Amino acid sequence: MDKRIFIFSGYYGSGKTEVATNFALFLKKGHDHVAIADMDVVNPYFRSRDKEIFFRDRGIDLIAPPERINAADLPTITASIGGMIDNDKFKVVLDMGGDDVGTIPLGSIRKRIEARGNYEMFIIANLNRPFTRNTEGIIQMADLIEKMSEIRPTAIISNTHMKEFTDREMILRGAEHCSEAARRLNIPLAFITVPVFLDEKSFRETLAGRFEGDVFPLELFYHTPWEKGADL
Amino acid sequence: MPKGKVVIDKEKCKGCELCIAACPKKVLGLSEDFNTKGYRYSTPLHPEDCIGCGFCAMMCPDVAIEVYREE
Amino acid sequence: MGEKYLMKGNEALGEAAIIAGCDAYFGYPITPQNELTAYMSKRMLEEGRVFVQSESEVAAINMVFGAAGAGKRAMTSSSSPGISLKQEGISYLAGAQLPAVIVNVMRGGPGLGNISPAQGDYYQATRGGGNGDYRLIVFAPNSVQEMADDVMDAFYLADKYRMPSMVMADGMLGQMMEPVQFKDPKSKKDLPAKDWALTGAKGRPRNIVRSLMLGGTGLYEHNEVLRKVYAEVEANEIRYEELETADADLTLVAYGSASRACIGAVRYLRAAGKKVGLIRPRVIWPYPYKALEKQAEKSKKFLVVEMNLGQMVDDVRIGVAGKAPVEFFGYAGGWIPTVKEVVDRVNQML
Amino acid sequence: MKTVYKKPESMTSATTIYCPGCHHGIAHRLIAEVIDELGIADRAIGIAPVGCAALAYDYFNIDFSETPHGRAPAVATGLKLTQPDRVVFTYQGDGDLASIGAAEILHLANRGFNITTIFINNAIYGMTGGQMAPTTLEGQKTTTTPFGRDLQIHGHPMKVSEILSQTAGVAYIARGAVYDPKHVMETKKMIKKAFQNQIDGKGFSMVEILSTCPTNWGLSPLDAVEWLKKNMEPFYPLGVKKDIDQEQ
Repeated sequence: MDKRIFIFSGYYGSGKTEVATNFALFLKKGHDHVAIADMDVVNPYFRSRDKEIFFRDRGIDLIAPPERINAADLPTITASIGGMIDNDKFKVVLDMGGDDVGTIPLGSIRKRIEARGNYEMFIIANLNRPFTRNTEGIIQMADLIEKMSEIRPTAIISNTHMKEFTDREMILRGAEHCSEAARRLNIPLAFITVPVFLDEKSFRETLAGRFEGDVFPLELFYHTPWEKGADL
Repeated sequence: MPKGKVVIDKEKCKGCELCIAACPKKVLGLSEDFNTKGYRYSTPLHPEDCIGCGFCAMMCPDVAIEVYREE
Repeated sequence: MGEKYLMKGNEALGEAAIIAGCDAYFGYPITPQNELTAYMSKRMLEEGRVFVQSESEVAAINMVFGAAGAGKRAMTSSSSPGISLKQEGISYLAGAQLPAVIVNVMRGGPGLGNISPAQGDYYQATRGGGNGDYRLIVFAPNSVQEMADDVMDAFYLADKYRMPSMVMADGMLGQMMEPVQFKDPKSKKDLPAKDWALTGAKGRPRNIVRSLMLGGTGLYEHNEVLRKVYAEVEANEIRYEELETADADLTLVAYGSASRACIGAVRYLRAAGKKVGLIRPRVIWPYPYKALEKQAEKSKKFLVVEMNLGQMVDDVRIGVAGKAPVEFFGYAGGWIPTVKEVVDRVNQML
Repeated sequence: MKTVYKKPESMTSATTIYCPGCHHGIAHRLIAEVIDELGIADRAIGIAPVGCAALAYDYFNIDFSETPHGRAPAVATGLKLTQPDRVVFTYQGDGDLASIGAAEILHLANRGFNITTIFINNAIYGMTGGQMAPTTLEGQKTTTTPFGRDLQIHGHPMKVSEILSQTAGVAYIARGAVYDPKHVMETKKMIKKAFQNQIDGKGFSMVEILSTCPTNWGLSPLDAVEWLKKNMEPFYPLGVKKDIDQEQ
């Protein structure tokens, strides 16, 4: 991961925030300065900006509007994002909103990103979502996102899951379609995410050699309040 | 001059006089008696002068007037 | 049953409406239900059906009035402040006996409030937020699956009784993702023909859609018709679920998101050997008063959990009718109970 | 003898509730005549909201809908979009269309949906007892402008047809009057075009009709006509305000 700016985009509800959060933690293992920017102006709940303390505790800079306005209907992005993009000390994770329209806010910083050059533009896909049920759906979404954001996707992440009902067969099917979409888009399949409860180590062996992407263990951080309360 | 005929449904008439004003031949006027609603209604006072132009019916807000004309 | 999808509650509401044969959707943006309008903007056009982003909530509900008057299945959705604006139209729909579906993905209030989930619109939904004597059939789902199922039933029952129905969810249900499978739509075969619809008077006497009933006893008689319809709905459409109620010393009562924590609490407390159960109204008008009355004969205490300052608790008290104490636990404006909070509160009472 | 004039088929034989000399009756009749002449009675749907014409459904032999005050354009949208081959029209007064329903009519016009509106402008609220309307003239006394409409206090009379003519979706807007046979005939032509446009799929069409309200103006029907000619007509000039057929 020698790149410096990582953009997570994809179909609405594909799991961008969960993957971006895990990826920021992964980057933190090898780098002192990691920032995650909440660029989601579409989604009102389950956003990285709601996790201020979580990121602070883990030494990750959260770039998001002040928490005070989180419960207002003011989904904005903050000016400091531009500075982070220019600051070579930082690895920056950009957590975008869903769909092509969710990448509109990229427009305001696109030139700065391209000027730095060293970025990844991930397309996240979950085959269980209604509009990305197959290879064609993923390719269509990638095309729409490229048109809207004017940034060419550089890799695909397979994030096929059904929350706690995820099984291995599901993940394999997702990897197959993402792999085929990546081949046809002529970009690599970067990762196949596997929730940690599925014992990713043994699963990694199953997947080894079958796909070009690495297995990326995914810890789940975004819960409903009643799920959170289960650990009493 | 063609000869016309005006038939006024006196029970529908509200006596607004718009038809009277519209008549180019001064055929119409208000009746001396009242309809069951208590209005003095429009009636042809000089039916022989009617030319069947239809202006009265055109101005009637209550569709109380029918107009006929000799072929 | 088709295949399984992972969907947001708001999206599931939309897809279920499409499967149910929703002919026309009219909406105006408001968080946290925007995904539903966005979903419909794409899917309704794909299906060749009617979608309009209206100029206001007021216009949206009246566009529904028009489409429903044409005998079509019509729907609008909003969140609390927007639902307030729709009350005029809802009252007219009820008065004119037009079937339609209204979705409320509730947020915090009063006023502009905030975008946090809440259940502050219970009174408004179940007592009639507009003028006059009328009722809505109000569904209270607690999962993405139930949101989908309820929309389909809401269309069906609206047509069956010629009255508007409502699906009342909250922001958390609208925004969260869960697996969902869509049912096949119910056949319209047993539904009454919409021979009252405004389709042009070709080959029949003219139809009039109205709630204005002038002259003599017109309005009185019309309201007696409504009374009969509502009595029928109360006799046939009460829906609730019971969990571990048979020997419960303490009975929880909750609906929607608040009931999710209560389900967790019942399981936890039962594992600890405590006799706690839950009654969960699935439809909040008509209300399961009799179920509560029956439960009050065996349960010593009731605890109502709501994401408001205490609204459904009034209905529970009506049902329990003084046979057992009824306590309330709830906050408004950004609070969803956790399992632990409910367990702690129950333990205080036991 | 040849029939020159009799009741149009699309009208019922009910006696209207309107006051003597009220122009509503003439406007109703012209609409019914146009519906008959275009042969659309079996697919026409009328919409009348709150106002004196709330009972319009009693006078037309066609399907009709009531609506909340001001919302007829929204109800028309629902009826028309779900049944594009029906002919849908709204019948609205000045309080209804220009005040409480200003947003709805502006957006209907601007969307250009294929719907026809007949707008009755009599410069006053008739049904509720003669209050100021958006179209009440400067100096005009009403029950809520007892000293006459003062522009400083009450704002300006609204020229709805001119305002809506500026919106892109409009196919046709004209202002007519029905105070004498000549204007009745002209206005009927306008109404016919507004309906024909819908049949031809040309877009939103509206006819504003300057009308009297003898009761609330406190004038005899004939004096009311004179008042309209002297006061309303100069401020609200008659004629076609927009016609896409003329522009092409």
